[in-house]
Amino acid sequence: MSTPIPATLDPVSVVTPPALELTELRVQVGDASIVNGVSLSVPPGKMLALVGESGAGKSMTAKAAMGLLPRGGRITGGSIRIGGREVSALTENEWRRVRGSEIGMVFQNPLRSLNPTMKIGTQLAEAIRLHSQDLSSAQVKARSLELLDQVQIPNAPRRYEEYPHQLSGGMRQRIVIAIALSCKPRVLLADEPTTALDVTTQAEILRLLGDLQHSHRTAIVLVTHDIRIAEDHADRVAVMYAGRVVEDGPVSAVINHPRMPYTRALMTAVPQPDSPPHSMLPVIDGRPPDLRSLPVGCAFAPRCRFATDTCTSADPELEGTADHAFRCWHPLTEGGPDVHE
Amino acid sequence: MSNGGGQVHGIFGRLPGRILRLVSVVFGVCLLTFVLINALPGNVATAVLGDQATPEQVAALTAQLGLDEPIPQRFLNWLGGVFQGDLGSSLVNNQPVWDAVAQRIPVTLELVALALLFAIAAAVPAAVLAVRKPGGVLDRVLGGVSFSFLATPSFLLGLVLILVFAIELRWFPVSGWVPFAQDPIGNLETAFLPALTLAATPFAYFSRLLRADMAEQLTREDYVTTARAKGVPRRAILFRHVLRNSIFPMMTMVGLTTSLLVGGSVVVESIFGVPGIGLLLIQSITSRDVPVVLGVVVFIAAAVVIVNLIIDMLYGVVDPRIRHDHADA
Amino acid sequence: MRVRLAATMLVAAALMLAGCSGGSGSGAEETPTGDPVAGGETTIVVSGRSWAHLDVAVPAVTPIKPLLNAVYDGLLRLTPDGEIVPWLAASYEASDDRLSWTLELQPDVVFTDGTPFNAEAVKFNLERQIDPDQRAGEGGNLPRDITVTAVDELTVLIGLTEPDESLPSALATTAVGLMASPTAVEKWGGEYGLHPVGTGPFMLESQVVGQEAKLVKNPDYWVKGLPYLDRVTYRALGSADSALQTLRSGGADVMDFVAPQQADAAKGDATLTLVERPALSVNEILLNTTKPPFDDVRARRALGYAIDQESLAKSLFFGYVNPTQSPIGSGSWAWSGETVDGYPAFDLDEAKKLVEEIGGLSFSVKVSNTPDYLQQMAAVQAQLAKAGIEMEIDAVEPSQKIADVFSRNYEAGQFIIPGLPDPDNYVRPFFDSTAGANPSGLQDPDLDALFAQGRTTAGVDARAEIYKQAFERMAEVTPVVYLSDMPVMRLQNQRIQGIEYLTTDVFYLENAWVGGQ
Amino acid sequence: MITLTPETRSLALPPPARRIRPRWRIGQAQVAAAVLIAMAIACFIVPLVVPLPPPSGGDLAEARLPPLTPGHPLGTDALGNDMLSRSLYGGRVSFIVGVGATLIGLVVGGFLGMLAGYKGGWIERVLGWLFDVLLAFPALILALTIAAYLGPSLQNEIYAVSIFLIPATARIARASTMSARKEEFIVAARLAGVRESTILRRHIIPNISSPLLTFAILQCGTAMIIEATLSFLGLGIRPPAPSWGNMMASGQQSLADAPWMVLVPGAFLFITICALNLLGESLRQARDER
Repeated sequence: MSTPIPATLDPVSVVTPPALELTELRVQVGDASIVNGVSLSVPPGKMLALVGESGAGKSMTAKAAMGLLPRGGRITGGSIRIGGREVSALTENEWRRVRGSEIGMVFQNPLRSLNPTMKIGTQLAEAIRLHSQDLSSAQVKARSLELLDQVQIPNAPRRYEEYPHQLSGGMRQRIVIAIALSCKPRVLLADEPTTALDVTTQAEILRLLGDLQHSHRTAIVLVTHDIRIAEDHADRVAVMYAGRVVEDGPVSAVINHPRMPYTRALMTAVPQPDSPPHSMLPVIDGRPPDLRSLPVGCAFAPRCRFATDTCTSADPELEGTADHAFRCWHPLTEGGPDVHE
Repeated sequence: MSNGGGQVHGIFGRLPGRILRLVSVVFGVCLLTFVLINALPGNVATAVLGDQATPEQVAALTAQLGLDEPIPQRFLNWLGGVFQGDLGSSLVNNQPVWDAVAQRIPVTLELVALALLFAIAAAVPAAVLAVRKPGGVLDRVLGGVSFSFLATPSFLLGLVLILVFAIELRWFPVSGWVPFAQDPIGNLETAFLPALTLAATPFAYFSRLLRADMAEQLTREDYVTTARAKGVPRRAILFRHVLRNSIFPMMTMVGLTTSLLVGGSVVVESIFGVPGIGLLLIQSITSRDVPVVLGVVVFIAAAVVIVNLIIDMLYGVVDPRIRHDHADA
Repeated sequence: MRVRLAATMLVAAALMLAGCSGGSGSGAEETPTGDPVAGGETTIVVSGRSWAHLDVAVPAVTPIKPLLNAVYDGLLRLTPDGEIVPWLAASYEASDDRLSWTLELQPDVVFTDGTPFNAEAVKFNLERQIDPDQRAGEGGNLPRDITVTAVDELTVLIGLTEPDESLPSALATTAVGLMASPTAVEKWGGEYGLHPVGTGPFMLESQVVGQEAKLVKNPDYWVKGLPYLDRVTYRALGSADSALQTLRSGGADVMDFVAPQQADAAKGDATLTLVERPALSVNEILLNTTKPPFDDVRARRALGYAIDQESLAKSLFFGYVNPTQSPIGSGSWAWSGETVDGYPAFDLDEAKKLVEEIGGLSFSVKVSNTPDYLQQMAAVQAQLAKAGIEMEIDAVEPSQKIADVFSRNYEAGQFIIPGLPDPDNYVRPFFDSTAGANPSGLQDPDLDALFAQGRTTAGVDARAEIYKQAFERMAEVTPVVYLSDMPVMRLQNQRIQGIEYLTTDVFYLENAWVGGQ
Repeated sequence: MITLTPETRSLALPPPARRIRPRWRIGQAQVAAAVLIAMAIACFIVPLVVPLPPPSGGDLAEARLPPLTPGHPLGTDALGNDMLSRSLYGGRVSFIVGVGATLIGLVVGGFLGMLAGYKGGWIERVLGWLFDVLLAFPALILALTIAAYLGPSLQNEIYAVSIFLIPATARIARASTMSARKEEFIVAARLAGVRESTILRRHIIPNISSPLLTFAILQCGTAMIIEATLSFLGLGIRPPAPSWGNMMASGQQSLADAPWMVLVPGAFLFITICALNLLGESLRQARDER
């Protein structure tokens, strides 16, 4: 069992507990262990990017943090603390009071995240009224319009009366964000919020998330498979592979000095603006492991260039400094070969 | 009755097209009925004259009723009459078809409406309970009940209901009908058991459909996850979010079952002695009363087609996506 | 004047007689407890039969007589004991040569639409019955060539070309005797059947034709103080079981035309009383003597020998019916006893012998397509099979059966003819080659003579003797074989009393009243 | 190769719950099929093998015996006929009418629907109109009118009942043909100039056959119910020939005092139709999940 990472000595975090803290979280769905001991910590007002291929368990981690596990899914270990309060064992009723007020979530497909037969205003008002019964309907409407402005929706009063199909994808994602932030949650989980959007809208939404992060001091966990998004927007990055965090550290450290070969591979697999035209896109061969039968040792070993016997025999521990940890027997050395030959 | 799909424009834009369709379908029904009745064996005159009929009398009546003219000719005469609102009168007692039918259609329509109401009122909670735990006990029970309703002929169900509710428990009268205008409570008492018998099959269809549709939404639709992420309680999700979207498949099903119910009411009316259109049809068929058979069938077909037309229109009103089609989405 | 006074007394006496003693019939079900109470309403249910209109002079496949007799009054009337008494006609007398009948009418009687009831009205009605265009349903019960003259306001003279002793019975028990309002008939014309107007104790308030008729009290009924009831509802149902359950559940007070099956089902129920009357009509198979196989008398007699009426009565009809060898039931004065010489009663060996003699017998029988009749024919089919006779069941609509049989397009047809006390009404037209439709096609001069004699001879006993010989002649010639007699049975609860049930399918409601509970 | 195409989580992981359910459903289908086959064998083969009293022509003395009386396991009806043998022989009629009417519905309805779906244009409009007319005409009344006039033979009854099934089947056929028509391989075949009839035969029919088949199985039950209802209204097969429908119709007169006369045929009908519906439903759901 690896030792939990002590929180970084950021003066703010010493006084207030991290907005979201997962320690050795384990989640199983049926007989597949999707999340195998994930430890993360996100202080208020900071953004953590959770990066990895699909099937790495990053989305399941987010869902676990929201208590929205699919049927047959259950937390089999570790703890989830939101604002210092343990939530992994809450009953459905207790979860209902936490969801929306303590923690909010934004989803990938804005076209389907809003109820097509309900007005935008009604869906927004519902979120507000849920967690603050004392407001009069006028106050709720005012609060809704205020939220719409915060997510930079032009002409909010008209949009309030319209239906989802009358808005563009980007606009709808802003509504979902407004809903998620309606009760000033401590944490906002964004599960690939921009994957279904075109590039320009993608940039707007991410910038919006950044603004809200600072204006509301909300902690944001940005789940994505595109490491470049993490580089541009996140404060810290955690790379997940086969249900485990294999590298975790501040953006600059992880992006510029990756220690885990998989992180490097992730970055090179993304087309660089300055790479020569028609150049072959480097590829990590092989496929993510079957989560029902994880291999012994480092899960990335079968696809890793530097894999040795130790990699396939023993499970690498999280090591490195408190600030920049990684899980690899042969970490990349400073100034090592950047690109695999 | 093709559904409201296809190229979408304002709900009233499609009305003329739909009305034309309505008229053509009702015309088709008249043609089919007329051919069906007249081309088949069985002589109206002998049936009407009964045991004292002498051959000359039969011939005289046949001529008087114009039964010896070729079928197309008679159909045109009849159709001519229809346009002037004269459906002809019964051969047996000269009652204008219009009066006979007008007196009974409201009864059958009330019965069908009540049956639909009962079916929907029972199917919604049943489906909601079943879908809370797919594959659970309640889900199987609902499946079992629906299958057993589909497997029981309505006349058997009716007779059993009489035995239980009218004889043992004495809650309801066995037969008879009190017009609503005269005594609403009495009317509901006499209409309860027949409507319940009639509601069995539609209940089975509705609950199966609703359960499947809601289950699919719960697993596949993202707005359900959004609602859960908002902290909306499970019951509210089912009623406020999911049920709202199940209205459309339900409306189509209601359209389909209306014609089934009007047919089914024939049996229920005969058991419970409800003076509806179904029984008039059986009596007029057995006594070969051609004008009445035609009148009844045209009314029923028109009613069924109109119901489906209304449902088509309702699509536009209920479904915002159609109502606000000009959006820039 | 004197005659009229006597007549009114006679009518009152008949009423008292009917009201109190309630006629014969088993059980003490009708001795009324306490005095009649005015007011209240009743519901009567029937199953398997319905009405298309309430016009007395238009053919009707299965007329519902109680409904007609509630709206209309007859010139004469039958009492539960089978006696013909004056009614609207205060007195009736035949001339010495029996060729003319004088009717003195009740004074101050008005139709419910205000038209006065007088000789003119009687003339209008009787002539309407025999009018060929009218095609009256039961018009055949009046001689075609009768003449009707209104002597004065309240006296009618009926002229005949030959004596017809069955005239009083026709006027008392068939639709020809019921009086409809001339003004209403002229006003409604073809639709009169939907707006019946008579002088009867009740008026038609509203109806759903063939399903439910709502009758309301005739406030100025000519018999003062009657009827007691305010409203009567008559309802026709599609299922015999739901009719019985309606009665059991208190939804109705009387169930009309009760089949043996329902009578047996209800026998355990103490609250219900079965009203039984000696039978008039007979459940029979009519044979077409003009075509093979039944042009051969041996084939017809083989059928008689093969039918075991005893076991049919016991197990199919639960013992509520009796075997019979004559075309009319024991309720009629013309009934000549349980056995009739010459009738081929059940004798399986005799049947087999005859079938061998004629080299096998197979035929088809036309039956109404209702479950009860089909069941009876299936039972007969099984019995005939034991004697080597093959019967195929051809089930058709009732109206189609009548049309086929009366146009002799049949081999055998099952019938239950509406029973009337006088054989001249419904037996003669079926077998007398000189009169009526004669569907059996029988050409038997001796029988025709006997029927003619029966009609023209005065005096009940004399006529009874003639009909005894006629039935014996029919037994020999066997144009028809019998399954059993068919009494009309009704079920009623204790709530209603004072209904006059007749041996025919009629009951009078003006004396009926509903007790306290 | 990193799969970069955006996949929502719920599809990425095959949730185990979904994998278990189909097995349970397929079990259901096998049970239903077994019950149906057993019923068919009982009705068609057992009466030939096992010496049973004749279905009609019973002895009146033995009328109305309750079930479990010696010699008559299911009792006797009002005419003394053995209920068990009548139910088995009656079952034949219900099966024949059910399957016969459904087959006609399948063939005629299926063909017309396919034609309408494939051809489109005015043919689709005309056929569409015809389907609407038949659907607007309450089926029971249509069947009633035909049975009343054509008379009560088994064959007429099949026609009367099939009229009901044709429009419903045609609609399903049209819908599945239209969706099949859009498939690339059909467009490709048309472009390659393959004759229309071969396209229909080789591509369209196999494609629409499975939805039609499952629908037909569900319709089979409905056809049997209509046969029973026609008999109740006096227009079905004539006694003494037995059918579940006319047995119930004649039995219903004494539901109160001799209930087995209705409930025995009712039970046979109930079991058969439940099995049919179960089979149809499981096949449909198994197909949906594929």
